[in-house]
Amino acid sequence: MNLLTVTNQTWTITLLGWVIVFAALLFLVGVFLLVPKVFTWSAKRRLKTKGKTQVTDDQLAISGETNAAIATALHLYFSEMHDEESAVITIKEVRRRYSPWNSKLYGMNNSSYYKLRS
Amino acid sequence: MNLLTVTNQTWTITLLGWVIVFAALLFLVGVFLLVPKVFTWSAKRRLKTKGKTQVTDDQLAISGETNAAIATALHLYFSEMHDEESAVITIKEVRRRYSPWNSKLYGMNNSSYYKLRS
Amino acid sequence: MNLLTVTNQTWTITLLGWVIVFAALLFLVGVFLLVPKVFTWSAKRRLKTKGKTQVTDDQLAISGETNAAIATALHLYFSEMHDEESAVITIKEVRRRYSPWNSKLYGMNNSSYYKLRS
Amino acid sequence: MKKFMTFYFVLAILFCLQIVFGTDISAAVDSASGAEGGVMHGLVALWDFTGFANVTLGNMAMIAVGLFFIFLAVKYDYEPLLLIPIGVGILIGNIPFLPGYKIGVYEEGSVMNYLYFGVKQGIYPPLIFLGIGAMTDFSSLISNPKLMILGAAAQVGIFATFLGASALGFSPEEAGAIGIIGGADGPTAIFLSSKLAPQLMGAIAIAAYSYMALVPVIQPPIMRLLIPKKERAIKMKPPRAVSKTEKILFPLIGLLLTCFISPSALPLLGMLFFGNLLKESGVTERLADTARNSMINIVTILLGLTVGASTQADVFLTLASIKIFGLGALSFMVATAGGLLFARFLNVFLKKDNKINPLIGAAGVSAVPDSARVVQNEGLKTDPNNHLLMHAMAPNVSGVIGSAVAAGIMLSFLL
Amino acid sequence: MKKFMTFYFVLAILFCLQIVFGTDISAAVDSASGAEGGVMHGLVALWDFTGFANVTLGNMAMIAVGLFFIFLAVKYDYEPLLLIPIGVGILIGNIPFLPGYKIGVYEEGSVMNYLYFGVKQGIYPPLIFLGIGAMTDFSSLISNPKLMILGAAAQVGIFATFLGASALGFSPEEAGAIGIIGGADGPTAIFLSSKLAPQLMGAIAIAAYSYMALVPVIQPPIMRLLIPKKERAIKMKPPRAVSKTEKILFPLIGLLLTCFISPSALPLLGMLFFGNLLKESGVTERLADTARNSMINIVTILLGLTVGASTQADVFLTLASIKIFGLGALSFMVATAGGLLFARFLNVFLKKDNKINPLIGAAGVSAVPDSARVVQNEGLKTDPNNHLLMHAMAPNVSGVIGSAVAAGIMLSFLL
Amino acid sequence: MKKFMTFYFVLAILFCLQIVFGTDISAAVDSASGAEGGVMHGLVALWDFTGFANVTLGNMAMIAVGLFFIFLAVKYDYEPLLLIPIGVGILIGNIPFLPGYKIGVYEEGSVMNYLYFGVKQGIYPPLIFLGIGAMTDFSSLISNPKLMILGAAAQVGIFATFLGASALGFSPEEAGAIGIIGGADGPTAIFLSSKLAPQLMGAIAIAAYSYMALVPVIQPPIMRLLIPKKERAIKMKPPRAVSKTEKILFPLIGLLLTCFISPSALPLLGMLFFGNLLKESGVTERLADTARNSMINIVTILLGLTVGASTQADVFLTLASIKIFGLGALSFMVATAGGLLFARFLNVFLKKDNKINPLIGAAGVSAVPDSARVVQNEGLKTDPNNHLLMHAMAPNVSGVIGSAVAAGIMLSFLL
Ligand code: NA
Ligand code: NA
Ligand code: NA
Repeated sequence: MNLLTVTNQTWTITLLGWVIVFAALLFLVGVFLLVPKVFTWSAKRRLKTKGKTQVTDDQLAISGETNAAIATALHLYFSEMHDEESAVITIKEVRRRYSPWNSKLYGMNNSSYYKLRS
Repeated sequence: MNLLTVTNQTWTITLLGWVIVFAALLFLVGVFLLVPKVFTWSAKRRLKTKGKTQVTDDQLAISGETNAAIATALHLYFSEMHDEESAVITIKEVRRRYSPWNSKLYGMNNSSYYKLRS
Repeated sequence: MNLLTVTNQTWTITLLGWVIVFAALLFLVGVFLLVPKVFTWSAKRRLKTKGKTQVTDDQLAISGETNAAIATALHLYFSEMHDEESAVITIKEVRRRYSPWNSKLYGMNNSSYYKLRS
Repeated sequence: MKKFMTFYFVLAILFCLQIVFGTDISAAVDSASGAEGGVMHGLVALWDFTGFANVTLGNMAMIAVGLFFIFLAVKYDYEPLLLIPIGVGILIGNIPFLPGYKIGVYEEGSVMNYLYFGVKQGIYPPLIFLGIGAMTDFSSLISNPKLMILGAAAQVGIFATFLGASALGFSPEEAGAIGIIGGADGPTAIFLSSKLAPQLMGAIAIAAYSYMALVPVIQPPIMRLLIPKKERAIKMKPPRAVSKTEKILFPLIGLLLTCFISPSALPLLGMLFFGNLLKESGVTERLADTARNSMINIVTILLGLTVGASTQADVFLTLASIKIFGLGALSFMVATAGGLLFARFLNVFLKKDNKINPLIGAAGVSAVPDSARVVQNEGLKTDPNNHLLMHAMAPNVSGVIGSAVAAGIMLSFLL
Repeated sequence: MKKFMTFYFVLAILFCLQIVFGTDISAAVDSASGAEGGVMHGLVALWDFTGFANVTLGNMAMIAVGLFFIFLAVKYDYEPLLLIPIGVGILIGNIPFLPGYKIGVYEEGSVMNYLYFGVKQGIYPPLIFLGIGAMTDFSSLISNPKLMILGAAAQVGIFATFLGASALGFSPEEAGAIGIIGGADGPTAIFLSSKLAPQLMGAIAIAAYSYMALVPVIQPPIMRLLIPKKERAIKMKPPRAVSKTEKILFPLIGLLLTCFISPSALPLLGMLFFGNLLKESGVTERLADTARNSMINIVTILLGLTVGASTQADVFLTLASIKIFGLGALSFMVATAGGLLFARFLNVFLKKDNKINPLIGAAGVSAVPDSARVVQNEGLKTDPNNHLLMHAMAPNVSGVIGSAVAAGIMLSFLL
Repeated sequence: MKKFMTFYFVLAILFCLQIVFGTDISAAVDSASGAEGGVMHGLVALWDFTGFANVTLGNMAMIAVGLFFIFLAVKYDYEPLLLIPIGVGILIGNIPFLPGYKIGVYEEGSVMNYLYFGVKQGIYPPLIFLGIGAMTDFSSLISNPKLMILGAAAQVGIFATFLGASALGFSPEEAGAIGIIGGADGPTAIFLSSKLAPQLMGAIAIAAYSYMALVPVIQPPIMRLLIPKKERAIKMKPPRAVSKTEKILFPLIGLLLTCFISPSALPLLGMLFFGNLLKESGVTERLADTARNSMINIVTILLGLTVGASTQADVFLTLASIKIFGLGALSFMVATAGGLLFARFLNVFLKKDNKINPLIGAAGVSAVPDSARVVQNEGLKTDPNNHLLMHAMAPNVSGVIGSAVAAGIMLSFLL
């Protein structure tokens, strides 16, 4: 393996490619750094026109603590397990099996239901 | 826009087309005016052979009041809102997210379930 | 209908075909007669190495009685009927009807849910 | 932060220059850099490839339209299940690209083109109809069959638009496809236009869906104009109950009758009634459930997305499209008026206590169940105790059948 | 009301005249109206286009068959998930139309034709098998493997029918496709006939499904004839419990073994065992659930509908179809007898307390789980405490494997 | 029992002889039986057709690989939703068959070939992305946008591998396709390789998925090597809450921005953001639900199966495949290192209390959510109270966007 054998074009693609991936995501970063500022700014304006003169950023920001709580809950959720879900799957399994391709059993379900209704 | 420039054929399609749409639906109207009569007639016959001599239409028709009640319920249903459904969706959301394409998380769900069973 | 007119090739396919179907399933039979023996054997070995000297087949086999109970339950299940399921279907029916193709009704459901959350 | 904003600002200026003055950045750079080669050439090649280099005012306009559709759906909840896929489709279709790289919906071999196949060949609409059949309850129509005629009356919109489009110089096939906008039924419009005038399909579909979303805006004034207040207050008797047998017979008879009269409507009506039989038979709930949920959802996603993408600016932004939008608005109004007036006309023949409320004629345009809801609301405005929803559902669903029959007739005459 | 009836009456007479005497209404009108042109000509053109003008006695007969299928499904609950789609398909396929308008299932470019593609190329059956695999529990078979042989024995029906069909003058390919009816397995029949004898596919599929629906009628007499009452009362030991590992190994070993022996069965058996692995692995419940619900439902809808539609009278109503129906009935009987007799034969080699109840041999024809239920019922008639369902499931599911292997062998020999 | 074992033993020996010495059993039998004809010839013909006659060592090796994949999935729960379909696909693709009978995935007209169409034309990956979009929550990324850059940094793996593959003598197109393995994103790898180097698609896909399953093995040593313990203990502030409006704006802005920059990524990124809009808009829950359940499941089943089957030994077992596996391992390491080092580099510019934990850089390779979990675990090892999962999700999902953009750029340059 000799990188000297690699053509000019390959080097171009390599460098340029990575740069552009960066550029694309930097763009997104920029926009989403801007967006909340715009929101805050317009919210402030609205509040001001409604008569409030003193607005601090704290009033607008939602505490990250809630987030942290959710994150923990999610983590616990994903590492522990849902017994209810297992139960549901088990019941469904018993219920839904057997081929619809030649299924009197299925048919019976449906027909009983039908007889109950009619 | 000058309707005089429209060809003969166009006028034919226009008039004939509408007439035939009418005809098609009139056919259906006719049939479904007949169907309940046929039903009533055969039901009467059956009742008569069973010994009942006096049969009035009232005995056969189902009151429309039930219908009205259902209609109202449906209307209320569609204009009010189901909190339960929202709840269900919310729970499902939390449960089902994350890509099956590279999902240890999913896997964990499944495997725990699997371990519980085996 | 004269079986004499049937060519040699046809007879070959007929006989050979059936034989091979047998062979294929016999293979499977053989393997699945072996599999539990292998399991029992390896389980015995493991138990022995753990110090148990006396191992009977009974300790390893799971009673078929459980199976029989399940079978009966399944049979009852399929011949009786699930009122709950019918109920579920009925409710779902009321809920899910009406075209998503031009459905303000659906929309309303969704939007209320959305408004409740935001 | 500051730095970011400055950077964007410079970029934006460069970008506007290119659009407004047609300056070709890549050419400029190219000649400037000359023989420097390598990275600079690569950059230029790549710039030529980006959307920034190929964007046109048309693309920008269409992207704005797409965003507007999404805005309507999210903010005002106008037909979100349609407008969001279509809106995103418009964005995807109008992101500028160099042709030849299998990106666009019209380029053979592209992913979008494969998904578009179901639109182009008219496969998606029948599948949609299958799902609609599996979720529609035809009881109100069975219990009071004569209301079905209103669904025929409102189809005058289709034929009037056909006439108008012919007068505006469209070919008969094109006029037929444009006319179907008056049917107020998306899948039918796509199905017919894919057969008669594929080149207009995008415009016709967008027009149909736009006006369907605007039904609550278009119909009320016409209703108030054409129906005197006294008639708007007419109360109708609650419909009779419908037996299970009738419900099962309906799709079977409907299928045979309508398709014998208009065999070309078979793909649409056959599927509609098939879906309804799956629902009403009581023994195939499992299939009906899939038809009205995962199946219709999958098709809705693909259809909406690709119909939206088919509005690529270079194909879509033509004089014909503008005419189609004008004719579409007209056809919705004519259809509404047709339904309303025919309902009044029908009342002439009906006995005093059996008269229908002419408002429900407006529901004949189909646009299920929007127009039925509009009727309900107008009815409530006149008399807060007069619930017309149930009655309006009859012309509403028969409007679907009516426009599918009309589509079949158009095909018979024009294909 | 009266008026309506009179009107219909006149129409009906005109219509019957046309069918019975072959009067060509359109020609009559045409010559009569002469040069009047315009609307009259349009009307005639349209009349020519309607189903009324093109209907044949064959169409009417097939429509009656379709309605009968639907009636059976709704009223007697015979295989509704199959008979309703197929029944509606027969209606749709036999609504008469002028060719050339892309309506019929056999016309290239029509919607039905696109949906039919999955049948014609044998794509739907493997997807059905995937779903079946994901819903089938092979435990009973794993716990008592020797019962599997009964599933092989019953496949004698396939080969006997192959012989019979050859003797009746069908080509080897056609005979092979007809033979598979004896496999009592719908998807396998469609798969094989699509490859070997596409022109007979409709008749073969309809025959297979009809007789599968009639299993509760066909099998019991044969069972009573061939199995003495004493043997019918044999009680079998409850099957042993099966470990999770065995359940996971089964699809893997089954896949490798059967497909090594009969590689042409790969599309069917590969998918069947794949689906079963999705179910039994315990870690892909999500995929198994989709395979056995939305996926199989979608395919069932499309397959049933298009197979039904492929019975267009002009293609379907031939002498060959009648022969196929005769051979089909025969093959079901031979298959049942084969399973039963082999079960008795097997008992010769089994120890006293290990004997099998020969009735379960009848379940070897597959037709899951109908024939297993028939066995259960017959068993209960002899001894109300003898539950054979669980035992009968073993030959039942192995019958599916057996007929897929047989299909593979037919392909190897005849393709 | 004994008899069975003896029988198998003899068969096994015969079979081994054939493989090892290349003895042609059928030829032997053929010459031996000579003119005996009939059944013997039939048997020979059939033997030639079986897998036993056509098996190669390559097939056996690949079947072992397939079984190993399934074992990993079932036993260790490594990516079961991918490894089980792929594993079964490998089995199905390597069951030996005679060509010409429409069995193999590469034979035109076979069922597997039809299902493979979605892979070959790159249709499945965008549909997978639609489902992923509909299940991904981008909040963590919106709340702390600068972490997004880490997702760009890790894409160095792609370009380094591109360079390496070129140096190893692959053509530019092939090198591009191989490079994408470093993106650690299955659908993207399949999409790109199907366009640039279809002949290498199987190897690339298998390599990508194998290493993705091995992320918990590959990444930790590199993390410990490159990040000093002190930095591993950095605690990050909980991310701010994100408003619904921002969540709706994200897919729209993301779609427009990334696709303007890299239009070739449109099929992937367009679908990803479309799915996300369906989820976040709040008014199309119905469609989002189908997209992230039945739709993605169906596509996952078909894609996994056919990608697995595309590893037919005669196509797959080449020197190129081995090189690809080597390069793939390298690219995962380089990508991880790239993400980690860039995170440290970023910290230079950040204020004391705002520093990021460099470990989360490793999540930039995508492989959602595996690598994020690896980060979480490594974080917990250093400080049991430091939960990094939420923070790691940001580079994790931006890694998906990054590699799709990179794929688009590769297409622009090389197609
Ligand atoms: Na309409
Ligand atoms: Na069978
Ligand atoms: Na990546």
